[in-house]
This record gives sequence, structure tokens and C-alpha cells, in this order.
Amino acid sequence: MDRNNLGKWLKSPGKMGQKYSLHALYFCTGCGIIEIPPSITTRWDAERFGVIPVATPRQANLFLITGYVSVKTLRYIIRSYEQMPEPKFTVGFGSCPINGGMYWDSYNTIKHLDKYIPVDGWIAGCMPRPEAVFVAVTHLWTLIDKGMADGYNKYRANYQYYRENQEKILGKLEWPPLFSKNIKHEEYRTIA
Amino acid sequence: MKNTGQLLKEKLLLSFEDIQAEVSDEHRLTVNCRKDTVITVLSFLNNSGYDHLALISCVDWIKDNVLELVYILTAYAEDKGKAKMNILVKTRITREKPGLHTVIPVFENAEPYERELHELYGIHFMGHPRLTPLFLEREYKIPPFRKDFDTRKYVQEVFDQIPFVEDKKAEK
Amino acid sequence: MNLSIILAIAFGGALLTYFSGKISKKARDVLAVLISLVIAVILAFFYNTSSREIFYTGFLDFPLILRIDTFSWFFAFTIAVIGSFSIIFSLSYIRKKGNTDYYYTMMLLVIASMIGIILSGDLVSFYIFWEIMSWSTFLLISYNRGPAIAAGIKYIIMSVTGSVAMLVGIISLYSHYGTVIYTELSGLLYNASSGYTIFIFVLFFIALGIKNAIWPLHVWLPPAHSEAPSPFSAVLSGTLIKIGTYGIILLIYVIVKINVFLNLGEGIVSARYIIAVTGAITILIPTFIALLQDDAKRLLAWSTIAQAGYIILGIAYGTSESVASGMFHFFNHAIFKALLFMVVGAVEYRTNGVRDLNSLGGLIKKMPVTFVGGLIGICGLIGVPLTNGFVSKWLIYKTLIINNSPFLAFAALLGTWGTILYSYKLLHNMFLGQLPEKYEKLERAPFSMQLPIVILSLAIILFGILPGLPLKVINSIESGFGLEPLTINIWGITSDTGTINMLNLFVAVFLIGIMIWLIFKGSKKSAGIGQYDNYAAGTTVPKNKYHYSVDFYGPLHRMISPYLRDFIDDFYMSLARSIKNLGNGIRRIYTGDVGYYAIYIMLFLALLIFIQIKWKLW
Amino acid sequence: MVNPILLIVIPLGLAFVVPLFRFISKKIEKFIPFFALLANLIISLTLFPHVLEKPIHVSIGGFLPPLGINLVAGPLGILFAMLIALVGFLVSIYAFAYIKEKDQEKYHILYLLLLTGATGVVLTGDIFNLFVFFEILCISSYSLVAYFGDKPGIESAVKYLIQGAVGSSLVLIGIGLLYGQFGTLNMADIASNIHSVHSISVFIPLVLLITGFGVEAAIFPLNAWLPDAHSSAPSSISAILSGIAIEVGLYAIVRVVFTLFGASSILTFLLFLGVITLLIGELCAFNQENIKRMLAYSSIGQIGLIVFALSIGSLSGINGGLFQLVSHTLSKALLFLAAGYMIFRSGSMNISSFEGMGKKMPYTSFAFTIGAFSIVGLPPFIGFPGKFMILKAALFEQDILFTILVFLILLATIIEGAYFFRVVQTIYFKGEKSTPGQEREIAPLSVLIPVFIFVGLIVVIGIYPKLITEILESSASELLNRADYIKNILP
Amino acid sequence: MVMTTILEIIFIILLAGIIGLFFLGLSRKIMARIHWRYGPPITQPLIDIIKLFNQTSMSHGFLFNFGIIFSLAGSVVVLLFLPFGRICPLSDSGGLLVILYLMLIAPLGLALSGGEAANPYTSIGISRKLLLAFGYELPLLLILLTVMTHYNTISIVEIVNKQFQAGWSFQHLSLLLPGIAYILILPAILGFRPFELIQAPQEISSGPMAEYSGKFLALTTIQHAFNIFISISLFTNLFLGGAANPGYFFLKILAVFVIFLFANAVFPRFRIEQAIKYLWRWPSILAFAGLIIVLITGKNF
Repeated sequence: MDRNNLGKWLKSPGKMGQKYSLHALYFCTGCGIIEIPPSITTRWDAERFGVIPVATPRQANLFLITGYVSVKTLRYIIRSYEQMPEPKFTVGFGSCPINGGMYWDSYNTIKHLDKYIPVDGWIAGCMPRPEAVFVAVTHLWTLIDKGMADGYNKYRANYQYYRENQEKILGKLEWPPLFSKNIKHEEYRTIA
Repeated sequence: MKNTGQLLKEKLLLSFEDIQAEVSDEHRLTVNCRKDTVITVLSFLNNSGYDHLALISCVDWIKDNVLELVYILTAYAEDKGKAKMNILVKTRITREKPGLHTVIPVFENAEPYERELHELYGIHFMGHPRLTPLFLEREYKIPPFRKDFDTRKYVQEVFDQIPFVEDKKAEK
Repeated sequence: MNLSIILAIAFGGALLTYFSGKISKKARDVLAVLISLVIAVILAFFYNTSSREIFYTGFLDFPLILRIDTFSWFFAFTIAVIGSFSIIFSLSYIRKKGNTDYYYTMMLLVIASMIGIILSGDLVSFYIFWEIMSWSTFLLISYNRGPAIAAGIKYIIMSVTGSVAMLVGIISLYSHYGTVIYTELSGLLYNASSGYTIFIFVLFFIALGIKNAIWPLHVWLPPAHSEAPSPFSAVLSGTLIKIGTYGIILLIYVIVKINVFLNLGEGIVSARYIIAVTGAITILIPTFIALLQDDAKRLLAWSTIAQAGYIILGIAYGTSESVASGMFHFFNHAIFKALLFMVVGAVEYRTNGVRDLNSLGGLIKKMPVTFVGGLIGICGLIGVPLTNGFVSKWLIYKTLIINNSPFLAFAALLGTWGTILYSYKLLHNMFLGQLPEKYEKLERAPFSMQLPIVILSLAIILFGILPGLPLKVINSIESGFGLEPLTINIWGITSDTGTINMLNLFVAVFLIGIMIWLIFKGSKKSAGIGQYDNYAAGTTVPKNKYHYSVDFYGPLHRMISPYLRDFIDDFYMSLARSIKNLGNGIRRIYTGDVGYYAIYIMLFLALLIFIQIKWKLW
Repeated sequence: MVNPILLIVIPLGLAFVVPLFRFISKKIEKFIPFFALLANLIISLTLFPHVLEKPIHVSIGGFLPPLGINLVAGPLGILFAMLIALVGFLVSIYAFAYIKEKDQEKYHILYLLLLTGATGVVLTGDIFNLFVFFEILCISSYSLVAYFGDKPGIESAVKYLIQGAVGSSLVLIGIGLLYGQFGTLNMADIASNIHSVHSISVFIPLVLLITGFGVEAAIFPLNAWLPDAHSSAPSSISAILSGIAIEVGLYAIVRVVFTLFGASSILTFLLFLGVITLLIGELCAFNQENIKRMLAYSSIGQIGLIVFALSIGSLSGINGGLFQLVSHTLSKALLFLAAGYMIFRSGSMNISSFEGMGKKMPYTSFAFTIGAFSIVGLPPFIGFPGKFMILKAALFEQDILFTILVFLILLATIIEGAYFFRVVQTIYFKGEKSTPGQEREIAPLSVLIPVFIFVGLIVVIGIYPKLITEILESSASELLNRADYIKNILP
Repeated sequence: MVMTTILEIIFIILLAGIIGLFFLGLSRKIMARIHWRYGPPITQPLIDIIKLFNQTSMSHGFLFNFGIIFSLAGSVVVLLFLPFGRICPLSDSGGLLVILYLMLIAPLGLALSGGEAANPYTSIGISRKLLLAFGYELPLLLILLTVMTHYNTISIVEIVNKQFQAGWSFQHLSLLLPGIAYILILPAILGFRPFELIQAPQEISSGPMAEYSGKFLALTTIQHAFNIFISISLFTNLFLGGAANPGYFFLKILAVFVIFLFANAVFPRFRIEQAIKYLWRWPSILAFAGLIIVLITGKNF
């Protein structure tokens, strides 16, 4: 952990800030959420890594999807993901978001979350233990360091494909596209 | 001395002709009736004090080609000293174009249950005020809870057909 | 320049407007605006002059006198300016409605009579103009029909009650001292018994208190202010109730004189404290009631009562700072309350008469100028530093604390916090939050509405930063009253017990604001998003109503509303009912049977004879 | 100089000529009252400056008082004569359009007789003659109340008649007693001797006269005829009854109390009576739905106020009372005329039927509003100086009793304001904003002209009360200075 | 002269910000230790702010931006009125009454900004915030009035000076009671538990801040830090005699803050009615008693 490395802070404050201040939005889709309370309270204490739960996607930069994703939930996941400010990181928790898990042939559960939104990391297991969350967090740190946790850029770059996939499952979405076709993602930063 | 279930069974048999009733244990009374008498039976039971419709469930007997609806009734106010009764009112309907009359006039809380059954089994409840989807986002040719709905095939057709974004990009 | 010319222009202009309306609508509009402006301009030339003239000798034995000094100039000028702004505001507001000629005439008549009251130099002409104002106001309050009818009748009955009481006071003064001219009366009460002084005080306070809506006499105000046409509400709230204030100052500081007033009674039971405490109650109760209102104009109406409480408190408290604050707050309140009524009026105009706070919202996107006006208006109303309301409120708090009246200060301060609550509610429920779909196509307010809103907003800021401008005038008024003037400079007040310097504050706020703005601008730019891209726990935002405005202060409402029934109003209503029943009962004397009537005649005869035998009248 | 007797002779003579004119033209008969009263008005106006210098008295048939019947045209008499002529004249114009029956000569005859009687009462100097003219006034007004011939009209006329008859007989007894004691009917003569006899023997005729005239003057509780009669009479007659008949009754009382008896001690009683009459009148009017009844009750109240003012007994009090009397005559006549035509149009006397009148009949409603404001006593209308003077007179007594009475009066004023403002609101603001089929139906000119002359007078005198204060002052001093009155007539 | 004032201003703002952020971190750390957790580093608020400034943000419109600037400016200006040790740049501009008024700019600005967001959660949060302010303002006004009446001045500098002469305010019974009342309402002023109902993340999704992202959240955090500093140093100045130099002052406010934290870490959350009822009962009664005593015993100066 290089949290106390002042040199690094001066060099790249943004990256360091993202690393050590992960405001997490826990999306309690299924049984996985039961592992989260122990992880943020006394026993495991996620706050020592700078991970705290926040209430709305606007304040969050870590999106934790804990459990299977039904078609109906997917809509809300997408909406919440799009409302998060960038840079933002998604972590799928448990085997269900990875490939459907025990719901792999369910009529109403999507199998691969990363077909619809970009996912930066997975925590495998059914259920993963709270320690696994911290492993994921430390892993995410390395990814951020290396610049590989760039799901949000991927989403921006391939927004049309994601939107197509989303609409294939959900039908026409109620909200307008997040990124207009005319604006390339590099330009997005300068809007407003 | 007869227990509550026995008494109720006799009362039912006296009142209705074409039903079968059976007391399986002291807490359970099963009543089989035709689909057009189910509402009168339910209202009879409602008036006899079994005024809570706990659930409507459905069983797909694909071999017999019938759907069996099970209305589970209990009583809010149970007499002390008497056993708590669950009454299962069962009725069978055909699997093709299944339909029967709604029981909302008797039990208002049947509304979501019937919507659910309509959605998952395709049963049409006549007289129901709004049979709109309750849980499902997508439309299914065969209602998904029927035995002949092939989930694996469905998943392959729908979810597995959606490509990963990387693949898609590569295609282009 | 002659004072009677102003009145001639004002009254003559009112009539002229009516007849010009029969010829051309446009000419009438221009004329109405012109007359009101001309009055204001002429009055402006009277600054710092004092003159006195007898303008009419035909009324019985009383020469009717007009006079102007700094005191009356201050009030008259404020009234004329606010009046002309509301007439400008009316131009488009009233266009859709009927009876426009009538409206303008009455409006000008009200303004003219108010100026008449202010300029009058004796109590009889004061009373005459006062009554003209009362009935012309009555004819205008009911203009909107519907609920306005009950409001009008409530107003005029209370007003007549007050004015007859005042009439008794005036004639009583005349019968005691043989004059009704202010300058001759002033100080004469020095030798009067305190009982008589209190008698005069009570009589005048019934009238003045009703106009000024002091707490137990306030019941006419909320319906009248909320049901009148909005530009007229601005006049009502901004200036008309201030006529009561003017009267109170006149009574206390010109007729009775400060030294008599302060010696009227001892300690807590002195006139000074009783009136001040009434003022404090007038601040508190209406403030809490305003919190519970859902009608924008009714909320403002209750707020008007509460603000009038500050003015009364300041004037009655009797130190030179408090009197200055009372008069300054009068000036400020005229500006920001007129502004707020105009803002509500503009919204009402664009939304076709909607002023229910629960059904509006999000109008900031559609009417930005009006919103800014509203924002500055509520800042003034609250007294946010650097708006004009601040200095006057600061002065009153300070003098109350320094002179050891912490409970009065407490009432005033708590009233301010209540003000924050209700004024934020007003702004939030109208302008902020979600814009309902039906208002998507709303236009901005027309120019004739925006102009007064903008000017008044600027005035609020200006007098907030440079409070010395009006305070200079107030200072010279105070020295006329025999009070010690404050030491002021253009941007503040200096004294041993506490100084204020708005320039320092302004520079500090401005620089720090710029600094933070630079930080804000310098960091990453933010993406602008619409109102439907909103956090709703992942779901899409419903389009019809995703706006929390109903029961905005619900918890407090549930806590306090049982204690805040307007029992004063109930009392008056039950009084009216019992008079009605009494009348119905007395009418039974006239049975319709002529036999009884003959008996009455005989009984009367017998009574007369009996009286003669008993008391020997002859 | 014109002889004041013409004031009586012209209307009386023309009254009997009316049927003759039928032979010439049917249309002409309605103009006779107009001309008669115009003449009266002109005569009284020409007399006016002379009277202010010195009262004129005319002996009929050349017999000097106390033997002969004499006319005394003092300031008070001429003031009343002027008022009568003015109101009568204006109401006669109003009648052009208002009275539409075919056989209207009855109306005009009775109308002229009524005014003759009224003028006679105020001009005569002989107590019995006064009674005679009074009877002429009363009898013609009984008949005029029943002019429409409908059931309520006849019923109320009969009620009026019975009470009036009782009153008249009391007056007659009173006059008889006086004649028995003094052997003369001349008022000045009686007045000069009144203190020479025992008080109780004077008191009884005084009481009888007050009661008898009090019936016509509508003092409580003798006023029971008034609401019925006012509401069922034609509006023009209501205006006359309210504006003239009552005032003439009041004149009689004032003449009797001040000049004849010099009975200043009974004034205290009349003071209370006035306030009670005022309060009861206003309270009865408060919840009244019938507009004419409301106005009638309001008249009772106003009479109470005038009685109060006159009973203060000081110069300024009488001054104020007379001013209020003038103001009430003008305003109430205006109100009845305006309301009458609105009733004529709406077909109902209910206040709620006046909704939307402000649009339909703007001028009439405007006039009504002015009248109402004036009655309530709002400046700049005539009611204000009246009320002002009365309060001034009352408060100048510097007596706690007067202060209390003043508060009662003001309470009544508030009540009065309440019901008048209610009507004004109904006229202008109630009802639908604009309903189709609500075209303007402006009243005919013959209605508008008198109404607007009234409005003009109300506003002008309201703004410039000095116009009439001079004559009022000399009238008041005439009332107070009995000795001068007696000296004038009995040199 | 002007130069020193400007330097003072900058010094105060920086110091207050640092102390405020330090207190925020400290509070998180101490809370964690009370919960038997390890807790975040004490610099965590700073890290959060750095991160937030590096994030994108979404704005709902002009007022959304303006409100937050307005709010922060209000808080910063208050600093200039508070004696910090001996330093008080704007001591002659209205005294305690202006501080009272300026303290309302912060909630008002946040309320305006949140109102523009068109989100019912923010509106509910604002409604609660204003109501809570109304709730604690009643005892606060009584407290301040007691102090001002006691010293018969409205200038906070003078209050501090008089305490130098006559000892801390706490020594007088009449000011001890209001002092206790101030401690009781301090969590309400700061929005700490048990008055966390403004944000109430589990209930109304952090209330007024529900729509804040990136730099908006950062500025709100900074504003919160200032707020902590202001309310505690106000207490120190009024009741603990201020201080002769900034270092000593810092120790005093640190002590107050830590004591206050220990007291409040263990409470659950009030509902808004309960909060108002509480605030209008005990703290108000204490402050009122103090005011009565002051009026009876007379002024000390």
C-alpha cells in the first residue's frame, strides 16, 4: 500500500485519490449483499481501505453488484451505472453476475453482466467471503495503477454496442442515450 | 368427537353436491371442486370464518393436460382450543386456453395473485380489472412456468445470442 | 411647486384615466403610468424641503392643510414609487381581465389618497383621505370576485370600525384643544392626564392597528392580500398597511411627542412596552401561521403581518436606533414585499392564475428573471447580509439587546428564522424542483413585469450595501422628532455599542465568493443534465410529479398546527354571527300585527307619562 | 318678493286641475307635478336670501296673529320647503318613466297633495293648521302606498292608516287640550304663555303631540308601519316617504318641543330614544334580504341619529342634526330611486337578484354606490360632514354619557356599513363575470337625470358643506331662540 | 495595515480548513475506535476531497452551482468574524448578530442548490435541514442572547476581552447553564448523530447531497469542515474565554470536539419531530433559566 507515499501523491493525485477513496455503491440484487454488512462493520472494517458505502450513484465511484441480475434489475443497474460520475469502477460479486451461476438457465436472469455494462473486476464464489472483497479492492488498486481499470472508457468508446445489447433484452429504454452519437468520447469532457 | 375439519367437511358436503372433501390431518382440509363452483365454495368458506386467502398457487399436470389451481385459505380469528385449519380448495382447468372467473369479488387480495398466475401460467381470469405484467420484463410465447417451457432453449435463444461487446467490436 | 398640485394631479389623473379608457386603451395605459410617474418625480423634487399650505377652506370650520417635511416626504415618495411600479406591472397583468378602466382608476385613486394622507397637515384631512383610501381599496380588493368578496367585506368592516374609532379620537382632541393641526397639537398632550392620553392612544390604535394589521386586529389582511389582483397586493402590502405605520409614528412622535410617550405608564405596563410586546406577538404568531400556508399570496400576506410587527416593535420601542430601524424596515419592506407579490403575480399571470404552491415547480428554467427577483426578494425578507432587510433588522436586534430587552429580541430573531422557512418554501415550491409537463411551454414574464422586478431587486442590493442613503433621510426625520440621530456613513453605522460596516462585508463576501468561484471554475467542468436524469433509485423519473412540495414542513406542521388556529378570526366571525342573530331577534318586534303596533303607541305614551311622574322631566 | 303662500297654493291648486288636463291631453298630466314643483323650487330659492335676513310671516286673510292663521317662513321652514320642492321635483322627473299605468292622474293628484301637505306643515305658524296639513300629508301617503293596488300594498297601507289615525287622534287631543288652556292656536302665542301654567297640564299635551307626530317621524317604537309601507309603495313614493314624510314628522316634533314648549328637559329622554331607534333600525337592517326593507330600516336608524343630534340641544348639535337630515333626505331618496329602477329591471326586491347589475346598469349602480357610501358617512360625500358635525357636537359636551352614546352610534354605523357594503359588492362583484345575454340596459334619461342630480348634490355638498351650513345655522338658532320667534310674530 | 489584514484572512481560512478537515478525519477515526474498528487514516477526508475534485460531476443548472458557492462563501465569511486567538479581521462589522445571520447562508445556499436538483430526496433533506435549524435556533438564540445580555454587548471580540479580565464565562451560573445547552445542541448544528436525520443515507439517500457528485461533494465536505470549526470555536470564544494565541485556541477547540464526539458516538437517530421536541425542551429550558438569572442578577459589566 502506497497510501502514505507523498511523492506519488504529488505526482498523480487523481489516481491516488481514486485508489484510496473508493466510495462504494452496493447494489443489492441478490443474496450476495448479506456478505457486505460484515465487511463494512467492526469485524472486517472496509473503511480502513477508504471504502465507505454511499447512498446514491452520484457520490459513488465503485459499483458493487452483489448477486444474480434479473432482467428487471438490469434496467436499474444500467441506470445507476450511467448516473455515476467518472472515473467509475464496477465489480461483480459472486458467480451469478459472471456467468449466471446457479441461474445459468433461468428464463429471467441475464447470464453475463459484462455484456451490458463494463465490469472491471470479478469476485468469484458462491458466496465469496468478505475477505474476498478486500482482495478485490487491492486488486483494483493495481489495476488503477496500471490504468487497466478503464471500464468507463470502454463504455464510452463502445456505447452503441452496449446500448444495442441493453435494448435487445429490455426493449426500448426510456431514457435518452448517455452519449450522443455525434460526440466522440474525447470531446465529452469539455461539455458544459 | 369430531374435530373442526370433519365438521367443516360435513357442512361442505351438505351444501355442495359435486365436490370431494378430504381431511388429511387435523390442520388440513382439501376440497376438490369444478371450476365454476370454486367461487361459491370460496364465498361459502369466507362466510364460515375462513376469511383470509393466503395464496393462490398453480400446478401444471402436463401428463393429465390440466392446470390445477390451489386456493389456500386460513382464518384470521381462530377459535381457541380448536386446531388451526388450512383449507386447500383445488380446481382443475384445461391447459389449452385456460380461463376461469376471478375471485376478487370474494377476496380482494386475490388481485396480485391472479396477475402473477396470468403472467407465469397464462391463465386468463375473467373479470379481473388489470391483467398487466407483474414481474416479467419480456414477453414469452409459452408462459415460463409451464412444464413445456424449455428454459435451456430459451436462454440459448435469448441471452446467449447476445454477443460480448469485444466480439461485436471485432466483428465490425 | 405647490403641494396641492400633486393632489390635483393624483386625483384628477385618476378620473381622467377612466374617461381616457373609453377613448383608447393604449392612451389609458400610457396615461396611468405617466401620472403615477409624474407624481413620483414631482415628489422627488420636494426632497429636503418643508412647506405648509392651506389647500381648502370649504370644509366646515376646518382649514385643510397640506404639509411636507422629511418625514412625510420619505413615506410619500416610497409610496409613489412603489405605486408607479405596480401600475407598470399591471400593464400586462390586467390586460386579460375585464373592467380595466375601473382597475386603473381605483389603483390611482388609492395611490392618490395614500399620498393625500401622508401630505395632510391636520387630522381632519388625514381622516378624509383615510376614508377615501378605505373605500377605494375595498372596491379594488373584490375585483377578482369569488373568494375576494368575503375578503373585501371583511376589510371594509374592520376598516370602518377603525376609522370611526379614530374619528372619535380626532374630534375628542379637537374638543379638548380646539385644533386638529399637527404642529399646533404637538406637545399639547404633555399636560393631559395619562388616562386621557391612553384614551386617545387606544382610539387611534384601533384604526392604525387595523390598517397596519397588528396582531389581534389582523384578520382582514390575509384574505384581502391574497385575493386582490397581484399588482394591487403589492400596493396593499408594500404601502397601504404602511399608512398605519405612518399614522403610528405621527401619533407617537409628532402629536404626542416622545417624552410624553415614554413616560406613559411604568416599566412593563407602560404604553411603550405594551405596544412593543404586541409587535413581538405580531411577529411570532403570523410567522408560524405563514409556515402552514399553501397559497403563495396568502403566505406572503401572513408574512406581511409578521414584518409589520418588526416595524411596530421598532417604532414603539422608542430608542433612536429602534425608531430608525422601524422606519428603515418600512422602506425595505415596501420594496421587497412589493417585489415578492410581483414575482408571484408574474407566475400567476403565466400559469393562468395558479398560485397553489403544491402544483407549481421548476419554473426557474422558464422564468429565470422572475426567479432571481424572487431570490433577492426573499433574501431581503430574511435579511441576508448585503440585502436591505439586514441592516434594519440588525439595528432592532442590537438596540433591544443593548437596552436589556432580550425577550423582545428573541421574538424578533425567532421570527427571522421562521421567515427563512416560509420564504424558502415559497421559492422552492414555485421555482425549484421538477417542472411539471404542462408548463414545458411557458414563456418568460413580459417586459412590463420584468422591469419593476429587476429595478426593485437592484434596489434591494443597493440599499443593502449602501444603507446610508435611506438612513440619512431617516436621521433627519429623527432629529425632527427630538431623537438623537445615529452616527452613520454611507455604508454603515458606527456607535459605541456596536458598529456595522457593509462595505467591509461586501468586499469580504465578494472576494471570497470570487475565490470560491475560481476554485469551482478551475476544477473539472461539470456536465449539464436535465431534470429527468435524476437519482430515483435506478428507476426512471416519473414525469407528472417527482417533486416534494405537498406538506413541505409536515412534521412541524403536525406539531404546531393545533396551537395555531386563527382563533382571533373565529372570535370576529362569532361576533358577526351574534350581531346577525341579535338583528333577527329584534326584528320580531315588528310582528306584522297592527294591534301590537297600536299597543306600542299607547305604551310609549304611558312610558312618557310615567317618566314625567317619576323623574319630573318638565 | 314672492309671497310664501304660493308655495302651498301652487301645488294645491294644480293638484285639482290635473283631471282637467286629461281633456286636453293624456300625456300632459305627468308634467304638472314637474312644473308645480319647479315653481316651488324657484320660489323657495328666491325667498331664501330674504329669509336669512328676517323671517317672513304672512297672515292669511289679513288677520294678524294670534287671531288669524299665519304662515311663518323662517330659515327652518324655507330649508324644509326647499328640500321638499327639490326632492319632489326630482322624483317627479323620475316618475315620467317609472309610473307607467294608464290612469295615472290619481298618482299625480295624490303626489301633489302630499307635497302640499308637507310644505304646509313646515310653513304654517298655527298649530291646528299644522295638524290639517299633516293630515293631508298622511292621507295622501296612505293612498299612495297602496297605489299599485296589490295585496301587500293595501295591507301595509291599512296598517299605516290605523297607526297614523291613532297618532292623529292623539295630536288632535293634544291640540284640544292646548286650546282649552290657552284659548289660542297660534304657536307663537301659545309659546309665549306656556310657562305661565302648571307643568302637568302642559306636559300632557306635549306628550300627546310627541307621540302623535312620532308615529309619522318613525321614532321607535312608533315606527312599525314604516318597513311595510316603504317596501310595498312604488319606489318613487318610498323615496318621498323616506326623504320627506319622515322628516316632516320630525320637523313637527322639533317645532313642538323647541318652539312651542321650549321643553329642553325632555331632550335627555329623546337622546336615549334616538340612540335606541338608531341601534334597532340598523340591527334590523343588518340581515335583511329585501332591499327596500333594508333601506327602510336604515331610514329608521338615520332618523334615530337625527333625533339624537337634535336632542343634544346645543347649537352645533341641532346644526349637525339638520345637516344629517338634509344628507339623509338626499341620499335615501337617491338610494330608493336607484334601487327602485334596479328592482324594476330585475323584477325582484331580493338583494341577490342585483348580481351583475354593475355591468347591466352601470350608471344606476354607480349612483347607488355613491348613495350607500354617503349614508355610511364616507368622505367626500354628504354623509360625512353630517356625521362629523354630530359627533363633534356630542363630544363637545365633554360628558362621559355622551361618549358612551357616541360609541353606540358608531357601533350602529359599523353595522350600517356592513350591510350597505354587502349590497355594493353584490351589485359589482357577485355573480358570473360575464354571462351571455347580459347586455347593458342603461336606465332611461328621466331616471338618470334626477339620480345624477342627487349624486351631484351629494358630492358637491360633501366636498363643500358650507353651501348649506349658513342656512342650517340660522335654522338652528331659530329653533333655539324661542323669544326671537315669538317677538317676530307677536310684535 | 491592509496587507496584514489580507494575510490574516488567508491564514485564518487555511487554518480553519485544515483544522476542520482534521476534525472530520479525527471524528471518523474516533468513531471507528469506539466501534472497535481500525478506522480510516486521519487524512481520509483530504483524500476524499482530492478524489472528488478529480471526478467528473453533473450539474442541474445555474442555481445548482451558485448555491454551493454561496453556501461555502457564507461559511468562509463567518470565519472572518470569529476571533481566532487574537486574530479577528472583521471585528467591527456587526458582531455576533452578523455571525448569526451569516450562519444561515450556508444552509440556505445548500437548500437553493439542492432545490434546483429537482429530486424529492434533496427536498425532503432540505425540509428537514431547515426544520432542524429552526429547532436548534430557538435554544441557540436564547444562549446567545444570554451571553450578549450578560456582557451587554453584541461584539464577540469584546466578549472575549471581558472574559480575559473576569475569567471564563463558565464561572457564572447564568452562563454555565447556556453553555451546557450549547453542548447539547452542538450535534444538531453539525448534523452529527443523533441529529443525522438531514442526510439519513439509509432513508432519504443522503438528503440534500443526493445529487452532488465530484466537486460539488468536495465543496460540501469542505463546507462541513468549516462548519465544525465555526460552531466549536464559537463555543470556545463565548464560554471558554477564547484564547490569547492560535495554538492555545486550537487545543481548546480540540478538547471540546473530542468530548463532544465521545458523547455522541453512541446515539441512534432521532426522527425530526423528536429532534425538535428535544431541542425545544431541555436545551431551551437551560438557556431560558440562564437568561432569567442574568435578568435577575443584573449585568456584570
